[in-house]
Amino acid sequence: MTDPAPRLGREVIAMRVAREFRDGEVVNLGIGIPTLCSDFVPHGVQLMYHSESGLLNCGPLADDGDGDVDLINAGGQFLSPIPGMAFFDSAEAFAMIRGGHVDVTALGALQVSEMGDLANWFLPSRGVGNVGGAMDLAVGAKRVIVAMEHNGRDGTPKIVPECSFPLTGRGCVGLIVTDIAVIEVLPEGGGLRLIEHAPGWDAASIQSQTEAEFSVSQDLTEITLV
Amino acid sequence: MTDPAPRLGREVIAMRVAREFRDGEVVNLGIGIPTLCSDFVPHGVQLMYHSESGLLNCGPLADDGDGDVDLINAGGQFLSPIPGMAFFDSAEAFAMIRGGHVDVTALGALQVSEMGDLANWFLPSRGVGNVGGAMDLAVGAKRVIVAMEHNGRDGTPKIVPECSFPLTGRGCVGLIVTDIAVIEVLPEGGGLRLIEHAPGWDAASIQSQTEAEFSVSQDLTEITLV
Amino acid sequence: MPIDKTVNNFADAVSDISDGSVLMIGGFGGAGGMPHLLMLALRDQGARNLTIIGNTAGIAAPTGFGWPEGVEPIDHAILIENGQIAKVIASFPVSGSVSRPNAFEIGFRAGEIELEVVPQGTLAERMRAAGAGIAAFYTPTAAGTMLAEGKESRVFDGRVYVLERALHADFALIRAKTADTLGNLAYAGTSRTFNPPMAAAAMVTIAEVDEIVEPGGIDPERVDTPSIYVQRIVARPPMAEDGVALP
Amino acid sequence: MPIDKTVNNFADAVSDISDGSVLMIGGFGGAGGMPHLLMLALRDQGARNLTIIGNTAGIAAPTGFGWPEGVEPIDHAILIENGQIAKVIASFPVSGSVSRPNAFEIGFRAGEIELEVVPQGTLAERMRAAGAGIAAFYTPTAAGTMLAEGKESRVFDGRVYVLERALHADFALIRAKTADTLGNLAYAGTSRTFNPPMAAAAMVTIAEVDEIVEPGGIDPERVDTPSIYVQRIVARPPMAEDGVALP
Repeated sequence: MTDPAPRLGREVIAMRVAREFRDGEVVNLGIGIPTLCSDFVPHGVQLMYHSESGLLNCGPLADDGDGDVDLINAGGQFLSPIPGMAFFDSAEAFAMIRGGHVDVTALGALQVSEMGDLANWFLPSRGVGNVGGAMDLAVGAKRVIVAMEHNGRDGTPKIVPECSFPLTGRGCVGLIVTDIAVIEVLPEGGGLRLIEHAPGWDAASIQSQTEAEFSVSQDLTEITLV
Repeated sequence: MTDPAPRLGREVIAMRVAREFRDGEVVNLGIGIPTLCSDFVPHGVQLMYHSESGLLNCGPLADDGDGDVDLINAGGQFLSPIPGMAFFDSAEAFAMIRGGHVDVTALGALQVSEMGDLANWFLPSRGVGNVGGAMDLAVGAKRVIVAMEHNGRDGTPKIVPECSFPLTGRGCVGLIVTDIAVIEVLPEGGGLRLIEHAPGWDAASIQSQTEAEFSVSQDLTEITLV
Repeated sequence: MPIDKTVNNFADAVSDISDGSVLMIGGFGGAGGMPHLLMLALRDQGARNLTIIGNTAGIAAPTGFGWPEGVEPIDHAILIENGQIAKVIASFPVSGSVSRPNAFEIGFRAGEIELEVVPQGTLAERMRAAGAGIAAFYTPTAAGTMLAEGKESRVFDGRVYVLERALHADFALIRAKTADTLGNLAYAGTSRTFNPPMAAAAMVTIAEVDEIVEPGGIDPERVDTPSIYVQRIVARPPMAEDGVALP
Repeated sequence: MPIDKTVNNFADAVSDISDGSVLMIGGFGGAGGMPHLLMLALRDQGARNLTIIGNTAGIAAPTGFGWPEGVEPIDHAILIENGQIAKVIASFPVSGSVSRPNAFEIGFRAGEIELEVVPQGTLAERMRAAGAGIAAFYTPTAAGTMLAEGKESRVFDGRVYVLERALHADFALIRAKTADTLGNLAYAGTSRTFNPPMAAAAMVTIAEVDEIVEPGGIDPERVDTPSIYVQRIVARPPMAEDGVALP
């Protein structure tokens, strides 16, 4: 089925995710689209960034060539310092995550199920994968937002009744932001609910790209970025 | 039965215990006689003191009136600083103990059994007790030395076939230094062996003050302090 | 909004501690690292039926433990004497001397206060587990003793371990030397002790500090308790003004 | 004798690592916090059939992860390419890109190297447990996933947890910024990562440092790894003399 309208870009997905962050929250951004979110935090919202590399609070990415190997994020990118940082070791970095001290994390995904199961670390076709900190974030962050393209490169739906790829965590996802839709995962196995659509898309066209069935919010709106 | 000779003083017990410490060892000294050991460390032996108060390496007790409330030992006494100290929290202080990083501890005791069981924290007559760090040291230190008077104030033997007081740890004691004897606890439930006696005491007179039976070392000597 | 966790006075800092709350109270037992002014404020606030968790249950008054001579100790005893405490969880609850009981021991003997004794290392580790999302752990400490009674024991590699559960609290009242406005904390010397694991284990951590500085005022390598674990900070008034010469 | 844990050169520091040893290798994956010269010395020393434990299995060469541009990365890959590694325990063993496999992935696909994947937080916590005398702990991480298969699961307060065991090593090769001669260590920035828990988890910890100072040269409040966890320290030569411009 052809798309009724263009899909949103990665920056726009990041922009929409960034609207979820509340003033003062501790946020951990995964590799990929989530990393872009920090560029789009709404005015007046001050966040505290947490990184698995052993860091709380940091400045933006360092300018090219200005990198300090002793100041990196979890993706190995060089950061710039700001006043009020704290450094700590990996045991402490993950104590923070597992202990529920991180308010929200945004993660990429290979698949999300209608129960909020997340698969984002292992491609069976490769036979080996990097779990990194994804499983810890999946169980530990108070809120898990998935930021991803709605379909795989070959068009395969990534929102599914049940994940076929090995799981990262069960029932952990709270919100899915894609290039055509924003979908809530209702608590207690309540399934999925479409709350926002990309311009030119409606519930039916989104459902046609989605293997899992979702309900549609009475307040369904076009995706809100500001 | 009357004592055949005077019993040794607390300082002499501490002096004998201090002979057990090897150059470079990490040592944790309990409250009471063990605290005195630091005054009698042999020349040429450099120890690294560990304290449950969150301290590795420290100077001697502070002079009267010179105390800093932020530099105390586990007995609440004020210490003097030295170069090369490290401070840490209670979780880390006990990670060190439980994890086997402390080479030797000297502890007081109410009773020691012939299996090396230690009772030193709870007097049934009081009905409430302070366990403090004793149970952690009992299981965690690589070597546990008991420093105590051989008998209670009323003459009751403290080295017994089985402890009647609630235990601090099972099979943890390696050496018992008292005011009349030095007794090894043999590994694998091998029982007790007398290796040194106070001046004027012999195996028989020591046995008469000891409820548990002990074997006598072929190398039994007078207690060696230098 | 720039993050600023400063609360302006001690009364406000403890105002929402309700009857029946579970509190951790920082420090080792002496004057250092103990939140004296938060405890005074809690006494004045009056919440009752509290559970207090800490290394001691207030041993300084009868023993002088860790207090300078000539200074009247302030510790958990002021809450106990005020009838606010229903239960104590501690490793060193009573005075070292039978003949000089502390306020807790008097209340305990009178049947007014419940007690759970926990080995000091297990107490710290149970707090750390709570802060770190670990539900339970196997420790060798207390295996085969009366403090392991009723608990699961299990052998790993030929050694007996006891299963201990994470220990959470509603509030932690802790003490540090310096805070920045974000809530990063630095301690002084042996005053660290139980304060960091308590900060992590409690839902709401309130830190009494000697001074509050701007972000950047604490070396980021030297932050002992990162701000993620701290919800409120409150500065001690300069001693001269206050008239209370507390350490 | 005054305690001095200094070893004069890297070859001596790793000389007793025998075939079949279990090694932890510090760092997060990039240049920072990684013991480059200890790894080079171990390659030259030649011990084989090693198990290496770390966050990655050497991902810098194909990805440049955490390395300055234009500098040739040195990491676990040099040991793998030298045929010294039989098993890897890591959270992030392979390159982020299927089309740019690292030395480990090539060896793994060839069936030459065994792999145990462990979630990053569980990896750090298993090391901490080993150092702290905790035999095992219940973590929520990986519950219900293939990384929990074959492990005990258990419900606490309505949530599923997985039992994970302590992870010990014969040697830890770690990296710090500064050591004093007693073995106290201080790190720089995000280079701390796995180095402290590894130092505690290994029987013998060898720290590669930028500089060695006298006791007192590190602020006692600022010691990140206390000397109790460190057996040997060895200083990196000044870069200019060595000719190796390593970060």
